[in-house]
Amino acid sequence: MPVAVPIEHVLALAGLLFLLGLIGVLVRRNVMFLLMSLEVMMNAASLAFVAAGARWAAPDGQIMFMFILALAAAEVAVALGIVVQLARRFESLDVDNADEMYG
Amino acid sequence: METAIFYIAALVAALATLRVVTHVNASHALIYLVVSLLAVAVIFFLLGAPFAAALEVVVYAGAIVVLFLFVVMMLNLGRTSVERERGWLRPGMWIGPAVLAAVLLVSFVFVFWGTDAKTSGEMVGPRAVGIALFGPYIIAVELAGFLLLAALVGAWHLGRRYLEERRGADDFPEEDASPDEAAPEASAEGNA
Amino acid sequence: MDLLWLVPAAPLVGFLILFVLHDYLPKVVAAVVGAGSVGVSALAALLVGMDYYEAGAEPTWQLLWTWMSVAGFDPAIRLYLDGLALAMTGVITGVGFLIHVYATGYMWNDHEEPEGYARFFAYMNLFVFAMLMLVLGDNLLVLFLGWEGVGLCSYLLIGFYHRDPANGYAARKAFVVTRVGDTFMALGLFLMFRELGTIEIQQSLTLANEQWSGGDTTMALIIGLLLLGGAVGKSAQVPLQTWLPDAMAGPTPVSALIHAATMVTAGVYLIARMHDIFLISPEAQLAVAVVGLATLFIASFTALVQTDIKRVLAFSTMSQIGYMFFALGVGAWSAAIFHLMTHAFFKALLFLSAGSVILALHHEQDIFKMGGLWRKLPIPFASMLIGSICLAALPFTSGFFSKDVIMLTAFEHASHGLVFWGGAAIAAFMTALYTTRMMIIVFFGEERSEAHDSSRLNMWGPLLVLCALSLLGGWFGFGVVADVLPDGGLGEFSHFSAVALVTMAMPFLGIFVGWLVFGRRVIDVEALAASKAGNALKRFFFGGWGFDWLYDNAVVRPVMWVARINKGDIVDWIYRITVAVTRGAHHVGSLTQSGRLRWYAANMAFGLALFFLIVLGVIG
Amino acid sequence: MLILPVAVGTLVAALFLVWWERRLLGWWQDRLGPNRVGWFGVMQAVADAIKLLTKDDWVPPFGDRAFFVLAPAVVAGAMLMALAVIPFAPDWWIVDVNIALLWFLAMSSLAVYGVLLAGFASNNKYALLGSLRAAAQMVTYEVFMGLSIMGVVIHAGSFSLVDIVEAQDDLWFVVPQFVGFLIFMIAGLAESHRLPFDLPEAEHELTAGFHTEYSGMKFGLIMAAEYVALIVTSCMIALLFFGGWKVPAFLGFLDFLPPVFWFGAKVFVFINFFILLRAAIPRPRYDQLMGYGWKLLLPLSLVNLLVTGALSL
Repeated sequence: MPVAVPIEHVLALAGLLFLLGLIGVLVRRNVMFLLMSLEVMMNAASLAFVAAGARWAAPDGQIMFMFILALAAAEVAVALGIVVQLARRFESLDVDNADEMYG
Repeated sequence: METAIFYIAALVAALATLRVVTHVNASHALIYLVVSLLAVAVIFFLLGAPFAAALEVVVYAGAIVVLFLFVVMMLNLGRTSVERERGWLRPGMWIGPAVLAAVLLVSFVFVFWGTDAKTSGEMVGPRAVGIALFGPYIIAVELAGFLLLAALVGAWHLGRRYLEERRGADDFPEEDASPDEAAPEASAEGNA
Repeated sequence: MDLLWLVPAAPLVGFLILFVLHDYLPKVVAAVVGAGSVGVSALAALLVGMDYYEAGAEPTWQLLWTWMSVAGFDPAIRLYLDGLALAMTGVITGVGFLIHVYATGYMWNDHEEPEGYARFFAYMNLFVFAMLMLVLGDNLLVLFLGWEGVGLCSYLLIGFYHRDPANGYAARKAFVVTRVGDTFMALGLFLMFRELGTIEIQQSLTLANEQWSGGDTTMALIIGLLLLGGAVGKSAQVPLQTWLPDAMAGPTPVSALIHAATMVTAGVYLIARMHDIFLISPEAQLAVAVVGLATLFIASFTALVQTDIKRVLAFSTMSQIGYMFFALGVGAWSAAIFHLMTHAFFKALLFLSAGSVILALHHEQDIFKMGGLWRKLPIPFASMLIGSICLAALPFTSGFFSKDVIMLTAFEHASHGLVFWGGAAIAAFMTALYTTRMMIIVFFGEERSEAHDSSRLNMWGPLLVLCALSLLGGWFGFGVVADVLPDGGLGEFSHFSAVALVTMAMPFLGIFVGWLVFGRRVIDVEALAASKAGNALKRFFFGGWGFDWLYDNAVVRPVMWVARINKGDIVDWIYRITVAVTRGAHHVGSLTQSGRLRWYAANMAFGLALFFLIVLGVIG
Repeated sequence: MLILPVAVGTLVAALFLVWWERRLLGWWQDRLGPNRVGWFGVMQAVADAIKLLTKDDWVPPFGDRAFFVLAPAVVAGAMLMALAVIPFAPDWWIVDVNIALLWFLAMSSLAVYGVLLAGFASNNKYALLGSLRAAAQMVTYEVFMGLSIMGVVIHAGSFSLVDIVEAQDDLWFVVPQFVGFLIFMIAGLAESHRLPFDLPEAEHELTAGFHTEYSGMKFGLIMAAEYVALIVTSCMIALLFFGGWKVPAFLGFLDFLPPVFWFGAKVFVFINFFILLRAAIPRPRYDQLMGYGWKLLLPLSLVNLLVTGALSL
């Protein structure tokens, strides 16, 4: 069932997804979308890892994917807590409201 | 046939992701994100990583994005937020990041294009992953456990009510925590 | 023999339990754990000792585990048992157990530190553990670990009543002064390791004999003197003796265990353990004898004028350890260890009886506020009397056996026999004199205070056992230590000679003079002390021959002065400049910190793009 | 190519389960239940189906139309997809993948979306609350569900359901994995949000929870999905813990009956058991449900997993 596809196609897809996520991070002001874009980027990174693992038929790519998964879970747990606090404190989800910690 | 499925899934993933980034309605964007994740799961499966594919669905789509949706529903981002989102997204804003991303993508693809390498087309099942995970990567597993514990504690702390109450008290939240102010409150509660 | 590990392990477990749970343990449990762990240890030591002699008194090792292994340097945590270690272990666990039992009663209603019952026993157990590691360790590293461990416990227990800053000061003083000695010792150990390439004690001694014996003994002399420095610090000998009297700030069982019976004799143990070094270098050995004799002398005079009962005993301890050093110095190795043992018995007895007296008088320690107590406190009086006659070395008490051997060996010393013997004899006279003075002032004469003897079985029981040991220890004790160390020819002084007679007469003379002066008041001591010369002499003696004054002026004040004028800390300026520069740079850098997340992300992406383009050669 | 028979068969079975459940409940609660249409009221199910099909299919104008339509399809689709990996008898399965168990978990976690979207799209506070509850409840119990079956995976050494059934030749896994079985059953109940864990639709608190605004065939799909979930859960219990299609040892003399009969019999027993639970146990409070999960089931399933792992080393 697994297929042999050119690795550069998979990597190009990973790069495309990653950069779409990056555009999202740079453009969106809503913190929810920011986090979604981050998820997209992490997902793209794990795709690259899995592709690399599949290139050598090694489990390491999947293992890195699982660590990214754990990272994403941890990140989301904390980040969503912050989002809720942000929404309560500023009554808005604009991430630029939270720029008090400059300099 | 399977190769075709790969390219279809790739197309779906790319388009769905594009909609995630550009959509103004948070819940719709999330469903697109789920679609994107499912497409990536299909790609994982086709690359010979069934365990990763399953985890992608179970954990990513089934738990992490559900949390997103949960928060979106809790904050009730309805029509007003869609309007506000439209106001925040001026078309001109897309130009700079898009150019930047294009430069990155081009240089990125330029680096590895034409390597002629193919994925192995072999299945690496859960057993192999498990053995590697609890063999050479055991330290990383422990560290991931610590990370999750830290996230648990952090999320618990952030979710507590008092952070919100401090906001309401006055504009200088750090003074609120001083014990001499906390004491009368406690006694008032005791009287009540 | 397999039980050897249990000897140090039991107090360690006791310590851990008490230390971790000290707030949650009821007093009874703390007492049972605290004294019981040492009891288990003593029992194990007894069994180990019996095995040891059944197996033919051969030194044995027990490997617990390898401490670390770095580039061929792999010190092990390994226990080594020979006669010397066994004698020390017996003293530590046996006397230690009795003192622990006593302490369960002594500390019960402690009004100064009512919350500290479990903490007290935790420290005591830790001390016993560290001391056992010190004597059982087979390499210098473990020995040093135990050495510093007992120092730490000593510090903690001297400052046990930490609410009074004076006690904290005493603890600090003890810590710092012994640290001076420890530095010498550490240097000595380093030097040994460098010269001999091993840290295992037995191996290093063998190597030392091979390398230096008969040849150039300079290195042995240097190492010997450095080790002596360490021993002097720990055992409160001249010139590092000033901490011991102040150490009496701790609870009385602490004084009995640490500052009389065990820790302060660690120096004696160290020199005995390293005796090969001193045999190679006679100069170093002579230095040991001189230090011992000087301490013996100074301390016994000082003890004569003290007014605090515990300080009298402290100076007496100092002088008795001086005896041991002196014995080591004149080559009476076994006698030194023998005296260590008997001294542990009777000095622990003295301290514990003094503790009972103090407790009965509600923590009154001034002997001139006591008096006529023999009727009211019969048990402390009897036990203190027994301790005193042992201390004064009346014939057939334990002190007599050990001290006699030392003095007769000294007389036969090759070069300075007469001087050594004479000095020691005078000190023996002084010992009897100050002991008599103390006994008479404390227990006879008119009553000056109210006393309530409230001691229970767990307090007078140990006293009773120690009485028996003090009286009878001399009869069997020598057999325990006789073959430990190579001196040969001990016990051959049985021939009756004038020297032996004079030696034996000295304590009687001292007691008689003491009785005349303090009992019958043939000489008016007060008047003598009030006279100008007498007063000066008294103050000189009272202050411990001016050592404290000397150190105060020579070390403490200059250091304080330097510290005061260097309040701003000149060296710190370098770091302050660094800080200022960093801070300025930070201010510049912080201008880029807008606090806007997307701004940072954009910068990152921009940098990444720039980097890619440069790597690919598109720009730059 | 069993896809069509299985899908249709399951939906029909779900339809008749509605009638069966009502009959059973009636019997247990000392009342009659549906008994008018057809023999013993069998045709009541058909009548209900006709009613649902012909009813006005109303979409609330204030809600999110796309999601409102999508939600029932997701709920039912996910459950039907889960059926794909279930082996009914030797060689009677739609597909046997080596991660069948994970597929089941994946599908049950996707089913959350249906409930969430249904509640969210209705734009109604009862529906919203119901779907919030559903999301938390299902995400929570998914954890224990996954953990509880890992013991079985350790015993069988495979994620394939066929392998797992084959591994139960000597001993049903319910014996060594009794704790796992209990946890899986409770978690399965919560996952299919049936009584007593039907807090997302608790009718006396939230009207009808996440499907308050639904009617017609969309409601029918949601209902059907619930019964399909019940069937799937019972199938999984039979497969994972009770030897699938294998003949019970104490009924060895009956082994001339086909394997699919035994599978069906076991599934039927569990379905009846779940219906009995509905009749027997009251609904807990929401915080009780969550606390019960995190404070009791999570440690229990972790201990079970640890012990199983340690014993099988």
